[in-house]
Amino acid sequence: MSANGTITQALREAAAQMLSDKKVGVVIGYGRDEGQEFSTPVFLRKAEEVERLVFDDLCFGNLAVYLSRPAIRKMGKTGIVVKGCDLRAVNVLLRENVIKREDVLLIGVHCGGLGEPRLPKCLVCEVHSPTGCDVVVGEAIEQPEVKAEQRYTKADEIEAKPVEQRWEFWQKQLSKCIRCYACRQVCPLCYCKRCIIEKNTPQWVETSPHVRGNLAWHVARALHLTGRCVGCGECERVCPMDIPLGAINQKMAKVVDERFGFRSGFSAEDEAPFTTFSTEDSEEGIL
Amino acid sequence: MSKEQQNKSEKSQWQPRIVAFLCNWCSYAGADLAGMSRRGYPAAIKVIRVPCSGKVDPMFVLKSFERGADMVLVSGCHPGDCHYASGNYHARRKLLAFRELLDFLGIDQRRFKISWVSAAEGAKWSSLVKEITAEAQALGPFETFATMLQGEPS
Amino acid sequence: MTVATRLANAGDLASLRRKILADRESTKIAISVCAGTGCRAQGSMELFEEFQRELQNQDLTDVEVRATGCHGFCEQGPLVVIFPRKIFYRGVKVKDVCRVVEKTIRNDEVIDSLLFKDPATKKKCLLENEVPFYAKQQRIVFRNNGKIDPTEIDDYIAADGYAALAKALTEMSAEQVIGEVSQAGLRGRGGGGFPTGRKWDICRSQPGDEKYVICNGDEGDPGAFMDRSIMEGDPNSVLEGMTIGAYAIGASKGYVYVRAEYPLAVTNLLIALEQSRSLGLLGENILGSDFSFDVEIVRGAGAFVCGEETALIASVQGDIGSPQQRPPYPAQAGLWGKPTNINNVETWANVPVIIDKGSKWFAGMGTEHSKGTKVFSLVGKVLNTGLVEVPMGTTLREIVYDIGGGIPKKRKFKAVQTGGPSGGCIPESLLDLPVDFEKLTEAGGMMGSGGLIVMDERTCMVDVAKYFLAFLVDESCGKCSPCREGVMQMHSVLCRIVEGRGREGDIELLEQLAAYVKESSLCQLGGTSPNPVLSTLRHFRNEYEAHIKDKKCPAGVCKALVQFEVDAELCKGCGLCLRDCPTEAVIGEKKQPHKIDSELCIKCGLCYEDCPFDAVVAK
Amino acid sequence: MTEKTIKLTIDNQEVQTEAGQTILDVAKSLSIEIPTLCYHPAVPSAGACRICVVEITAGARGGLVPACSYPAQDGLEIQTDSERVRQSRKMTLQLLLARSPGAKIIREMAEQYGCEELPLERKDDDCIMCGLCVRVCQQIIGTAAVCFAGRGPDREVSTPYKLLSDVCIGCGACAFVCPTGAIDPAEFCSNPLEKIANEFNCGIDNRTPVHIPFPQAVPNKPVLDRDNCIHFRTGGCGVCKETCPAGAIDYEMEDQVVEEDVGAIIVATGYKLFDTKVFEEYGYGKYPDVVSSLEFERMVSASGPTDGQLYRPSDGKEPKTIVFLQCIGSRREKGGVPYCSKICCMYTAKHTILYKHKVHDGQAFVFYMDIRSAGKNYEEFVRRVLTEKMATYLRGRVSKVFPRNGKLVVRGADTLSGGQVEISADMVVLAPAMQPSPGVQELAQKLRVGYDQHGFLLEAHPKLRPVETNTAGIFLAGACHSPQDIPDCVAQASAAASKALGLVSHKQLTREPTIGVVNELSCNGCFECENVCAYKAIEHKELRDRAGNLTAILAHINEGLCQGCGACAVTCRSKSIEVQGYRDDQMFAEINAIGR
Repeated sequence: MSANGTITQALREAAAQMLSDKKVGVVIGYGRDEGQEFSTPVFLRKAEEVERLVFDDLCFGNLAVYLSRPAIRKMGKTGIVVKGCDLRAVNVLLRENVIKREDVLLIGVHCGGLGEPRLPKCLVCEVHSPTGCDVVVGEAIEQPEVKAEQRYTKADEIEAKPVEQRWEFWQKQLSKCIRCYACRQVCPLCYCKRCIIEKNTPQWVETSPHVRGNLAWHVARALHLTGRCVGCGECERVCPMDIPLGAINQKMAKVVDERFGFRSGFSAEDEAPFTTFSTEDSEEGIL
Repeated sequence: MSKEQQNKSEKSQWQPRIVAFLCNWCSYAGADLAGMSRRGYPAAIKVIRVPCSGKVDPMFVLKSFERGADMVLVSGCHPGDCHYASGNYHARRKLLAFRELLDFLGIDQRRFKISWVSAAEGAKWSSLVKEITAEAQALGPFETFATMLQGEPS
Repeated sequence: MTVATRLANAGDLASLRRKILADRESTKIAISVCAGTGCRAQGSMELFEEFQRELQNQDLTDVEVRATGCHGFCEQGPLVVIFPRKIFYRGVKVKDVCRVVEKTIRNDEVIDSLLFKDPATKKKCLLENEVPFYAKQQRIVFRNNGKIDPTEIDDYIAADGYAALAKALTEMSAEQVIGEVSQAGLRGRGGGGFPTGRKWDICRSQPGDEKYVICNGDEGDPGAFMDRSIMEGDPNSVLEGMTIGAYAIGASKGYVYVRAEYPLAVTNLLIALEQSRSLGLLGENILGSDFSFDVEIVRGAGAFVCGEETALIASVQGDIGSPQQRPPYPAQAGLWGKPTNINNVETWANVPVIIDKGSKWFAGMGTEHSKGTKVFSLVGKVLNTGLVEVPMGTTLREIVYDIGGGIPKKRKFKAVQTGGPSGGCIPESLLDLPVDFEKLTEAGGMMGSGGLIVMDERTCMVDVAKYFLAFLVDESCGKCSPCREGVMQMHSVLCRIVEGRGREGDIELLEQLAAYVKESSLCQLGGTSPNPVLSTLRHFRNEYEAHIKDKKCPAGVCKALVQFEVDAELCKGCGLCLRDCPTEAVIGEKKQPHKIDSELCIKCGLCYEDCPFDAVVAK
Repeated sequence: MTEKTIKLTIDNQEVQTEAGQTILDVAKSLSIEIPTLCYHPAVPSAGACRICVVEITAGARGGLVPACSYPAQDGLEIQTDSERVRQSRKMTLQLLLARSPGAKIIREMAEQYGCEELPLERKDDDCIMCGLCVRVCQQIIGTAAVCFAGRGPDREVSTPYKLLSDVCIGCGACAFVCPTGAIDPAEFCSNPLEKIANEFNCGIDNRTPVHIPFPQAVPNKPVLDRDNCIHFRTGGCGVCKETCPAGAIDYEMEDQVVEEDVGAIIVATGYKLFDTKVFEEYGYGKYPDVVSSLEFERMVSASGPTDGQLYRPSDGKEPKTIVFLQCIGSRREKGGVPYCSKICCMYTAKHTILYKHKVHDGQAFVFYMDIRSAGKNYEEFVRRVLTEKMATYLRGRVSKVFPRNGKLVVRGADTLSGGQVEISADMVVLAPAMQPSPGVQELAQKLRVGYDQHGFLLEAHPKLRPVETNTAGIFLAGACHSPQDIPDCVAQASAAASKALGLVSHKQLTREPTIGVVNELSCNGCFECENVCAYKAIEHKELRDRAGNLTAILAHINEGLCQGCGACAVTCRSKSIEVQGYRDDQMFAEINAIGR
């Protein structure tokens, strides 16, 4: 059996264990029915259903997105299968009081990287082995050393362009946006009851898919994710129009890293950069 | 007249439109003092009073550009002097990060200015406004943004 | 000294005494050489060693030579008394020793030249008690002086030493001892004359069990040396007296405060301490009784003021010797704040005799209020200088003339100064005054320590007063303003008078200052310091007026006021004054009347003093 | 000893008191005056000077005894003022006068007792050998640095072998108790206590570690200066504790931080004077006779260090010519302050009048730029100074002040006569600029009150709210706001007081309505707003359904605390918080208005 095979088996046992002991109301994991070209999330309520659990290198989705859903919250304590990148998102949710640590059972999975070819985020992944979980399955994977400049390659690439070209590039990209809000739906950190888009007194962002509104929308999303986005890459992956949304978030992650030495999601107790200040922050550029 | 002259003459009568968000306790009072001590400054500046520089939401800046501002200025109290203790510190952090985002998206950073003017610095206010108005004059109208605004939804 | 075996009880003491007496047949010949400081200064120790060598040479080994304490007749020193007959040789020189041994010791012959010649009767006196100096005396405190060797405790025990202590410890209670001393009427011999019995009783009645007794051997008065002679000559009597006193008062510790200027007294006292301790007569459980008492010697630092009780206590405690305001009196809070009883050396020395012979015997001597005897140090212009112990009531005339042998060089008696610097001068008119505390004080003098300084016509009373004030200016502790300032001012007035700069009103100023110092001073040094001035003013006011008004010094002492001239009729031209004069101011031929050149004359007074024919007169 | 009571009569007054006291104590309790010299309540008595002698007429061995050390006993009859006592005291004083003619206390007492000249040998030694210094050093301080040396008339107080003492802790207790001031520890102490300059008198005189800061201090009580107090430096002394009848001194007391919840704060931190040492040309700090106007004020003040007498600090003589220099540091761009200090012209005019009263034949000059006498009756006051020739006013600046044979030459311009003027003066008085007290910037930042570049605090509005600041509940009064003289300060103080009272007298606080409000429909309960709120105004509000179980915990704003800064509004991603008066729609309306 392949490495994933053993993991699947271990996952099923852990899930069965939890469900039979009534420790959790639901276990969220990945399932793979025939004919699907990637694993979809499954919600197991009873021990018998654990057979549906599977772990292979197509389990892209960030299951943390379901933790903030009221329906799931109503099911009581939740078990969830988390890869390293998913766990970073869970940490942000813990920090923002969306869930309480005692309400969630983390089943960590040692993940060496998914997708053929490897997803870009897995190449620079620093969290192959998740920490702080309740249960961990799979063998520990040796963690390669990731240098700082490797982290924000997409953003660096665009930033290298001169300002006019950058403007042209983004005008072209953003004009493609059809405002389907898939990026919002898939992002675990976009859990607002009523998104700024739905506010019309006053209307912060024009809702028509015109580049004017699109720019405002993507600026708003970038600002809302500054110092929170953990770089799970889902928004870019699901964007039907293939807009390089990850680059914007990577740019803001780079800004926050360089200016405040802050990287999101590594602990549930850290302070989001925009909710605090330091008297020593740089004044450069202020008249 | 040649195009440049035209542009230049156009530019010479053209008045840039600068939106300035002034914190009520320091910069707004400084501007008030400048007035009281009869110090003139160009009318291009359009002042919006806010309780604190920390109250200026980056989206206001974007909205100002959307509404045709050629330059936006946010001015507050000197660090340490803020009437609300830490308002200007939060503003500094958020607005400087936002300016990097604008730059990343290709918007010219020089069109978004941040400054500290205290209630007693009437002189500094008037010289600051003269300076940024001249720069706005030099930068000329914010065409790139304007074209984007008129463009048809795709 | 026999091997020191500790005496377990009074019985042991008595048997030891019997044993000592048995060893010494009374008929054995013993030579007693006076080893008091006075005679030592005249070479009596060389005499003593010579006697020892001579006896060795002539192998008269069974003859004993004894260095004893002061015999009293210092004028005639060095003195030798040969026992048992008590032949009295005076002025013995080393060269006389072989003669004395040869004749008197070996062949019982008397050497006439060494005998004392009584100037009045021109007869030679053979025995000690025939000498007029000793005849009128009654030696109680000096009972052993001159007889025993002070460094041999056996001698003292042989002379009934420590019998009184044994009697007190075994037969008498503390109250009985105090009763005896009170009935005896013993009064303080230091100068105050406070009844000793009452003093002990006050100290005894104070609460607290830690008490001290102190022997005041400071003896600061110039010219007084009786305490010294007692401490040197019979230290054990003082210790026995103190032990009895301590038993009576309930003190466990005693101190003897001796002037550092009395080294011999310190040495003899230390020896006596060692010997009495080894015999169990001092220290733990004396004579087997449950009474323990020990004594320590403290040497004074040379301040006259430390004669005053509170200053003495301060000195013993190691502080500066300066008096404290009283009350509280030392009996209530003295040494280290504890009840302390201080008595003079002579007072302590009287105690064993009183206990031994009983208070009635002691009260038999002396006057109605002043009982027992008093030792006087007779000095000054008197033939027989020395220590005189006479019963209270003896008149001054008897002391000065009968005992003292009158005034040398046939000069006229002028006055006698009693009580040292705190005392006063008594003129010739009061010579028949019986000596006792009350009488002397009435006459403006004071019993004081017992110094008797005889002055003849050639003594200037103003100069005497100045001398004593000068002494007091140096010795005042300087603590209280009246004594520090008042005495110094009085002294400076007297200096002016003596230098011929006396002014009208000086006498009244002196009287005013004297009265003020007398009543405002803190201690008795200040309180009594005006006495010399007051008494000289009272009896010799004319001399003061002479000095002030006529700028003259009748006695020819005050240099600034005197001019020496030679009376041509009287001058025999013997040339004595010419030879003596330090500045060759005297000119004249042998056998011709001499003259004094007043320019050169520095008025030292040598010619005036020495001229056998009194040819030099003071103008 | 049992607490027994004794009965005795003093000056025919019967009194019953407990035993264990001295006659002096009992006399004091009957408020009978007995003179003392070598007595001090804190020091064991010695009965040395004998000035306190009283006469015992019955009950003990009669005669004169010192009241300070003789114990009051049962049945004593005492006369404290009999002829015999007066004579003795008179003679004691005659003798002490002969010894210490220079001692003030002896001279005074001698006069009191009518002493006349006696042909006594004169000395000139201030020390009357009372021994207080020796006793306080040995028995109270416990150092025994000084003691008596020698005996009789040449007895003196000294250190062993007259060498510098290394045990003396320089506490000055001996100088404190010395009746004639004859002893000065600086002469024999190897680590002499530096003299402590009296701050209130600008260091003209000195003060002791325990002192009342200034005559009008409120409360008018002494304070203990720990840095200079010997007890804290070496553990010795402790005299103040022993002599304090109220037992008010406790060395263990520590500073306490007192936290007080107050409704209003009035800042009245006053001013300090410009340090004119920086202007070398005037020579302040270099030449002793160049003084500041505050020092001059202290010197001419009756309660000042020199009891109102004017002395030249250099040689103590009375200055016959005096020059006042105005605007030293004020109205001066470089090196000084640009503003006018407002009060110097008036107090200098006052000083010329005071100088005229003190030194009738004195000559005063005033170098001025313009006389600013803008108060009520101020101009008339200055006019009087000119008309009555109190001083010669010279319009012009002074270029240099330099010494020349004992005098100070003041070289300056006289623009009215157009020439240069040189005045050789005995004393020069500078009128320094007024500046805010040091440390007022830090205070302002703590109180979040604005201040200008000179450090004067900013009023909310110069015309409308002159005594208030931008921070509600904090008011200003006096020179901390700007250079002011006393009338202005008093007026401002009463204004600030009434404003404060106005604030705290109401049950409710009226305040700006511009505070934040939470829209509970859209709040996600992430509480990032709580992290940015500087006033802790965000509270956790629990929402419960009808059955009472918790449905959500949302943010809620406390109206009392919220100051309306809007930080939370910007941080809130779901825009659930808005600041009244600056709502998003209102802001957008303004932006749109500008846009058209």
